[in-house]
Amino acid sequence: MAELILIIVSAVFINNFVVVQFLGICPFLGVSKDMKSALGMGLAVTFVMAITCLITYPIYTLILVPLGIEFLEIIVFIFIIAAIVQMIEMALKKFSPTLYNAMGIYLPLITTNCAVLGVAELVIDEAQMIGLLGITSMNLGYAVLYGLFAGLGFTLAIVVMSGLRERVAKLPIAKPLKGFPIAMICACFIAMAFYVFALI
Amino acid sequence: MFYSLLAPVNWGTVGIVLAIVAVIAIVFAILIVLVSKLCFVKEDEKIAAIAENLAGANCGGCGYAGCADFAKALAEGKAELCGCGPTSNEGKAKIAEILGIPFNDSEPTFAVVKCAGGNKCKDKFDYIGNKDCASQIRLQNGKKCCPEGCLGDGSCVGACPDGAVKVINGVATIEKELCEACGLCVRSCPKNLIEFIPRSAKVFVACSTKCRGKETMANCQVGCIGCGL
Amino acid sequence: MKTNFKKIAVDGVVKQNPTLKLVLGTCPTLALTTLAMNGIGMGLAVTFVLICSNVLVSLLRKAIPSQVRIPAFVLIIATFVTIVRLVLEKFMPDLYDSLGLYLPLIVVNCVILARAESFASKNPVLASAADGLFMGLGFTVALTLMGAVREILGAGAIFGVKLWDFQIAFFASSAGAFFTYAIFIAIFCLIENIISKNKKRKEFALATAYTSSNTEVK
Amino acid sequence: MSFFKSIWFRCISCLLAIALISGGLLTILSNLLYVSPEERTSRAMAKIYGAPVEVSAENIIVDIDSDDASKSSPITSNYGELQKIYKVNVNGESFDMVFQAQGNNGYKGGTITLWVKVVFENNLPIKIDKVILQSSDKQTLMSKIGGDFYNRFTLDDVTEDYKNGKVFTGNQKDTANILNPVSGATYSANAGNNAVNCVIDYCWGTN
Repeated sequence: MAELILIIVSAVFINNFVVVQFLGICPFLGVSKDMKSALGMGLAVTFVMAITCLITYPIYTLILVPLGIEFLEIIVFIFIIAAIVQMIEMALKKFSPTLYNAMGIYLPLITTNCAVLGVAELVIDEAQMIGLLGITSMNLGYAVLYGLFAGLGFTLAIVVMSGLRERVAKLPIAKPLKGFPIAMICACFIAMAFYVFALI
Repeated sequence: MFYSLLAPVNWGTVGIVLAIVAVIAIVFAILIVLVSKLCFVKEDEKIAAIAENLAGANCGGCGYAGCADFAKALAEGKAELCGCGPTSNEGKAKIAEILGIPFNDSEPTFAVVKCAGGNKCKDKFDYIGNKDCASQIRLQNGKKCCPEGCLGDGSCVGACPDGAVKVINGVATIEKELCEACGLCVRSCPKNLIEFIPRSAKVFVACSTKCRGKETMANCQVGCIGCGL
Repeated sequence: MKTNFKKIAVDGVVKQNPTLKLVLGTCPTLALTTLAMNGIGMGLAVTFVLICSNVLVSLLRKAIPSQVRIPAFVLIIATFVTIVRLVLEKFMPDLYDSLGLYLPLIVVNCVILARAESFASKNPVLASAADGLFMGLGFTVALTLMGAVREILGAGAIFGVKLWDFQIAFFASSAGAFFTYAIFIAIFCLIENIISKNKKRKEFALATAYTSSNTEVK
Repeated sequence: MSFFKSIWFRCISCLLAIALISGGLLTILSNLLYVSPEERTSRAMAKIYGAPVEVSAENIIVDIDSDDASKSSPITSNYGELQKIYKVNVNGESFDMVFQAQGNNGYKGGTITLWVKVVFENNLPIKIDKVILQSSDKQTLMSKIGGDFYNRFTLDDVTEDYKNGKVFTGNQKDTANILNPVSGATYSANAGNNAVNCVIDYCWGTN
């Protein structure tokens, strides 16, 4: 039980992928215009991260390591992530077209989203995960859990960001600052706020 | 010669790698096609063709969330082609032919503010509040004596994506060169003073007052008194 | 249809500059622009990979059914980056040392997949190659400028040469990266707005001058 | 016949083809273009001495890649481990010793591997002459460590300090040792310092 809490705290707060480690910023800025699409993107990324960890962890530990072909790791991981994203894209197109249009070009970009690949690489790194979670040995359960909560950390950051941006959009800002620049400045403040977690 | 080049390659791993990659590729390809079969959305290819020819500025002038929505509305016949200003004439011609509706290449238009009062028009009271026409009009129909006059608080300035609208000494003016005729300002003006006129028009009446001459003369120095000359 | 390269060139560097206008590839931009040298290194690496992946993608665009386009494109890009890394490591070690850190990062760079998806999969090979080149150049210029500004303010040096030892640690930090990036986009949009307005005015003046002179002649 | 036109076949064949070509090509290339440890060492030597230097067998004290059992175990200390120790241009008593040292506890538990050249005269270590980066593992912020970080080890004013037992450290509060911080990449700098500390421990340390 203690590990679970540790996973939640470390994945969502201490090593939050977006705001502490600055991975996956493209969709984080691109889709956080309104709360609904931000939540949609967050959940999609969480889903991709969880499934990715579910698939890549066993592939790495059961197939790649025994055969000693670790260099293939990046290619296989990205291929799997891309396949999952492609499936999600079709599912979204069918079940919620509005969310599909809101995400637009940023949906395929989940594939190259550094956070997803980041979590896949982090989870297979035995030494670091043990250090991070204080557990004796790494197994599939922890990997998927960490992926899930890393995704939720991403969702938390993007929803907070979209809330901030919606309020800021109503303020009379200088014309060139509208849109992305003001989003960046909000992200700058969020980064400072989360900075305190990194100090723990 | 060629074989010695490939000597260091140990074919064992190459074989294993090919097997693994092949298995993964096939499994995921089948999964993807399965999902694509399950979630087949009957995408009307007409919509894609129309979207191709639209200007794609996503300005919202047509009243829809974006060009994709406007294309869908066009395909279902819910929207007219002239609703979209920025699309060029040939684009409209192509769309018309896709939809099979007649299309006379209408004269390119631009927006104009039908009021020239501003500081020349007297004020009923001093308005101190949110600098926006929509909120000012709630207060006794605005600060201007002339009931149809431009309030000069520039809610249309913010609406225009190309920055073609400026408030100059109290009245909104639109620069002919920058206007893309997208229609966002038309909807943003609470007094409905902004209209489209053909670009080739040399002159237009910059006043839309409905009062009689004597009253207009009292309210505004440049008001039109309807002389009918 | 004739691909006018001038439009692709202007699009790549100014109108649709990937870093400043489309705001893509922000992860490496934020992480690496602490030094101007990094900007150049990363920019050139991305340009090189972007051109070749655009060419490859547009070559295969008809063969790849649209249901599987994302995995196919990503596979091409990842394979290509790994090949470049292996070749560089073997034959050009010093270039590899300076670029070595960025090459794995390129696989995760959104610019390449975005361009492959939105441009290369719809246009012929030559246009895609040109687009890759100018997008890469736009990316390099933006990254180098940002790197220079952050290096001067954050570390008081430029290209490693120490200017003064007045350092604002904020600009070296990641929050500072966001801030600098915001200011850059704001300035870029401001300049671009002004230029496009003047251009429209000049075009219009030219058009009206032509019609009016033509009426006087009659 | 319609099977070949169906979406199933086209998708699977396309993905399969690309996957096979990329997988096969990569494996073959990674075998072909494999940079052997010897080549890496000769490159490092070229960087230190400007020209590749041959190291004869008896001058190799420790080399983890060599198959000779007595020499293949690295010398570990609490700062990291010395993976390779070579004696170079030996003439009589004075010679250079080149170390490949790996400093531990860098960022995220990663390491940094440096080449360190120490000048010896009549079997006594005189000074650290050159430090270059070999490779780093998981140190994403390496861009923050510039040339002056490595040159700092070779400056004269620190020579006396590390001779009488002081070691390099990154944190400002530890005044007892020689300060060599880098802002923005403290963990990676820490691993770099540890690598050089291994060499100092070996040359001027207790043994």
